[in-house]
Amino acid sequence: MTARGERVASLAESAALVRDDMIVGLSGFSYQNPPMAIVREIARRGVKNLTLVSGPTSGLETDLLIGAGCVRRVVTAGVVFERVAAVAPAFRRAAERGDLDVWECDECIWHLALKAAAWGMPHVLWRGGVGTSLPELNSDLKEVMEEGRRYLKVPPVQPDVVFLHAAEADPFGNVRVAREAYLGRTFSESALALACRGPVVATVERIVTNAEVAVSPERTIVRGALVVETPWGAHPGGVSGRYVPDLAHYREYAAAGEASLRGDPVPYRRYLESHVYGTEGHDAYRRSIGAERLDALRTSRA
Amino acid sequence: MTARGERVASLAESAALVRDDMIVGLSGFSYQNPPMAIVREIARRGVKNLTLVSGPTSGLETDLLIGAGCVRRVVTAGVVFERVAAVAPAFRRAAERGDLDVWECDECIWHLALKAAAWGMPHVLWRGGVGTSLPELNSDLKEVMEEGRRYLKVPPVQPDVVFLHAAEADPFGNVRVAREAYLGRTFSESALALACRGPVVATVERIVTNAEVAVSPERTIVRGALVVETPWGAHPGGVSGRYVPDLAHYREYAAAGEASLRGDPVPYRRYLESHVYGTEGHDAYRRSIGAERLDALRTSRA
Amino acid sequence: MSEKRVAPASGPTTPPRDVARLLTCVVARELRDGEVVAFGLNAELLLAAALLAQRLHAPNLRIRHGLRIERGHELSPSAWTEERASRSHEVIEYLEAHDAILDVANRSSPMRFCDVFFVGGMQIDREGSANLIGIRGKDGRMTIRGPGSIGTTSIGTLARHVILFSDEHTTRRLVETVDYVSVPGWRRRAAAGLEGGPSLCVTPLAVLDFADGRMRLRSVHAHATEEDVRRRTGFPLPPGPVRTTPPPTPAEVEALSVVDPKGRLDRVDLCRDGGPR
Amino acid sequence: MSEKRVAPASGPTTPPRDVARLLTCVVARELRDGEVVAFGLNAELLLAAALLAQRLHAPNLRIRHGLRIERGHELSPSAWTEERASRSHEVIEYLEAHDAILDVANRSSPMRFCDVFFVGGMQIDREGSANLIGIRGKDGRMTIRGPGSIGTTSIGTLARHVILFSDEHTTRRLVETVDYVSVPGWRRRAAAGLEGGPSLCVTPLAVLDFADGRMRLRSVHAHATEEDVRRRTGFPLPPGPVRTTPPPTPAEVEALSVVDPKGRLDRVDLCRDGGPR
Repeated sequence: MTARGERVASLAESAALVRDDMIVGLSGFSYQNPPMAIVREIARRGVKNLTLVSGPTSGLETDLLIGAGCVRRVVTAGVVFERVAAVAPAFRRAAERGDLDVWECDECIWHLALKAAAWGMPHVLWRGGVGTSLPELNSDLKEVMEEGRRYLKVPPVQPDVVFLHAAEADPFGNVRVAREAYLGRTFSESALALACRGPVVATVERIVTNAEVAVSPERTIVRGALVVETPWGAHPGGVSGRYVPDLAHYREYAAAGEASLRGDPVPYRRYLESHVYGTEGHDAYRRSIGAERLDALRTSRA
Repeated sequence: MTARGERVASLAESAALVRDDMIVGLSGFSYQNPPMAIVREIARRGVKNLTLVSGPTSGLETDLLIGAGCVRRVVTAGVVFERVAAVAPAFRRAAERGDLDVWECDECIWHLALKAAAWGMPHVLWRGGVGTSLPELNSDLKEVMEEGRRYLKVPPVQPDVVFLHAAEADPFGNVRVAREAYLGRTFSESALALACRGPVVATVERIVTNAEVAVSPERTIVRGALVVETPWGAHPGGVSGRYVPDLAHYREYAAAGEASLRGDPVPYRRYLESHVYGTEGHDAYRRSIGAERLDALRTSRA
Repeated sequence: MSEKRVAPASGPTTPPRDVARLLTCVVARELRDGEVVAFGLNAELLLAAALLAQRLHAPNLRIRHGLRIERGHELSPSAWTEERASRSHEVIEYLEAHDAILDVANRSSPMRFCDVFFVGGMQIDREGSANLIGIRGKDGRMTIRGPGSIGTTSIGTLARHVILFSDEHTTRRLVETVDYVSVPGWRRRAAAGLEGGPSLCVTPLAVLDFADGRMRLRSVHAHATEEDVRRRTGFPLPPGPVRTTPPPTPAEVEALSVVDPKGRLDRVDLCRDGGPR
Repeated sequence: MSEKRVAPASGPTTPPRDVARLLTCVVARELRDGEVVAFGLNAELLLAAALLAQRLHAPNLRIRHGLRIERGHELSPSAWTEERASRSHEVIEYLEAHDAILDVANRSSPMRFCDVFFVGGMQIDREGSANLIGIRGKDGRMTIRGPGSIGTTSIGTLARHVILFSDEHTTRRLVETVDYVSVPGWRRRAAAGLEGGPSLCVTPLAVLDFADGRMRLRSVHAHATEEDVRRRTGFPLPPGPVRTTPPPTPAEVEALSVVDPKGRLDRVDLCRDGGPR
């Protein structure tokens, strides 16, 4: 019997899928599961004018690419570091300077736009959000009357490529969450993958065998992905059931970003230099953080 | 601390929720999980002009209510007894005589109509089904052009009340499937409950404690239901992970129905007399089938 | 080979199960590596074909059986069955609930429902439209009610490749124009702005394909005759040389014995003689 | 009681945590038996309030904390936390994936997302609209970028009851008219064909409610003064007698000690003095 084909890739070849002007989907709900290793790799490649589809409420994966100058537009319900910064700093700065277009939405509308793409619909009509500023702020999200009621006409949003980070995958592209995953079964990883028109890349903490994955199919959230083994690939974000976010690192990042907001670009440049441009790849990044600090973030299995 | 309120009901009071002309959602995908005990109870009450929303591909629960004269309209992708009858007999007879309106759809469009109701949408646009006879057969399912492409404009379908049968529930209305449930996690039970404008009633094989339900929340498919303990409540249908369909009973039913199609109404009347009108309630029905025959249908847990 | 007349070998020497095995091979040969194949009806035969393809030339074929994608080595009981045993295959994917079928409509997603989809019907017509809805009487009204379109319409409209499968080959099944359309064929698809159309129609007597959106005879099974096939088809099939459907190869025969060790294919319902006139 | 002037008890005798506990009681009293309450932000305080209500008068209150409905006795860590321990509560419901939030929009379904929903914002205005989007400069452009509307807009539009919650009471927070609308208040809802509007606005200094779609003062907390509250509100509040917010009852105090044995409420961030002028 012929062998099944594996779908294992490297970080570099995965990041090379991204070209200027693309629509890029990124996993990451607040602090959880951002594909940071690939985000740093994309930032190092210096691509431009990306549209990011992230969230629904997003965090550092989005802010860092904005801060690195790769992004022209974001489709997200918010960019926040809860309890660290009410608004993520690079997002705030770029939006306030007019360097960034924001598709103003909330989490439900974000999902509806992906659903419309996944389902092949030209739009969906939604009652949530009538009477708000969203139609004023988005030229393609208008209020319409239908059978005497007002609705928002939500257009499809379709990523060209999607990157996500998860606990595990097998070599055949079956990506799964940790058994101890936090809320619900998943966030928006499958919503992004279902809407995508092109490849889906999963960086994972660990590649496991197909046999392991097959015993618990309910944990598999995405199938057919390209898989890159990338331990600590979400750092400083957390991975549900594996490690918690490194909030001290977020505070350091936020302080640097807030200095930029106050007119001092040096700390943020220094952050990018030491954590993105100055590290040659993910292994170098991990070494720069240090094994001891990383180990201290592990979720106890108790 | 005040006690939580229980939501346990009887078959009779649950069936009394159904009044003439209502839109009634029924679980049951082919042979699996039809709420037959409540269906027989509804038939005994002699309500009229129901619209049934069942399936997506439905079976005996739909056919029996049609045969008992309770139904004016069905919203279903098909009424079949696979390997027993290509078309369910009462459905076939009523449709051919013009006594029954059929909302002609397939399984995806059936779900979209429920989604539109659950999501509060005036319609959804869908590419599947353009170029077919569905727009010709349904006055409210038209083809429209949108941005140069053709779509079916699918209207919402909202049940007034939903009945489903499942393996277990706790007294607080949390309904769950057997661990060994057949395909996927559930069929359309949650889709019906999410769209419903009124009460959701679950007949279950067994009422279990809330503590039991809480350890495996992933098995809970519907919440907030009224719960009726009704062992063998799906018979002659099967319950995923509990018992298989009684195909001999289906063959008996189909033969009676097919006699009607050929012009002999006696066997079908006799069927209704002995299994519906002539049995005073579900306990009497179970006795009429016999414990030995029922026990032989149990799914082995091996 | 193309000049060879089909032998009229329709005697009792070809047992019914050999037809099921032949059709299994015919279908398997159409499935390509890396595809997702989905089917609802005729599950035993089509599942056997998919398992056969996986063993022989399509190791990355994914098989969607009902709402599940499974990986197994043996033909399992069909979806709705009296058999009590839980099926032995590895489930590698399932849709959480039936409505998740909507989420997998995007055919460019790696999680798409399928690439190849099998459709049957009460009627199949010359351009490959299928009808599960009903048959019209002379007055134009529906006089015979069909089962309903079940899971065929949307998937059949949206799938990349549709293969028609019929368990009989009769003029009532293969008609000039279907009375109602559950799944559109070539012309109706074009009129609706959809590309392509069904690629094949497999019956117990023959394999038909499409040229310019109309059915033609690709091969006739060894136990049937071209003449019978043409007589049993409700519309003219273009003339021309017709080959015999290649019989199972030794590799296929061997793989079939692995895929179906319990002889489930023996019990598949097929009208070996094409069915009632 | 209604004639009694609010005592200016804003000295250091009222420690901050007592404000958190008072607000917990204020919110708990608004929650009714059988409802589903949902919140995203300010999770510790609102979760404590819901647990308190469950113990005291609403045993069938269901608590949606993020995407989960849980049942516990103790205040747990909030959604995004450095705490490693998995939370101890019984999860009795969760949405399979975040997009399942769309499925629970039907508020007459027993599986609805919520009945009561808490909303905050950078600005809250007189009619109860909330803004998480940004602040306009004098030229009308957005000069201060807010976080974005996160999970508030659709749920806030569709929920039966919205309660506004603010961790400060300042003229920059409580404004005449919000610069952008994330969640619409009374007039905007009416204009959009939606019934009702927010029922309450809870701040560290006072409880405000609505009459004819405009905010008015319902009660002032004991550690604040009516004068200060009026001065710190960016729009006129109708005159009239104002009562003191009833302090925690003995039953509430006792239940709070069960709900929050580890003193998590002590660490809730609230501007006890209302915040910067």
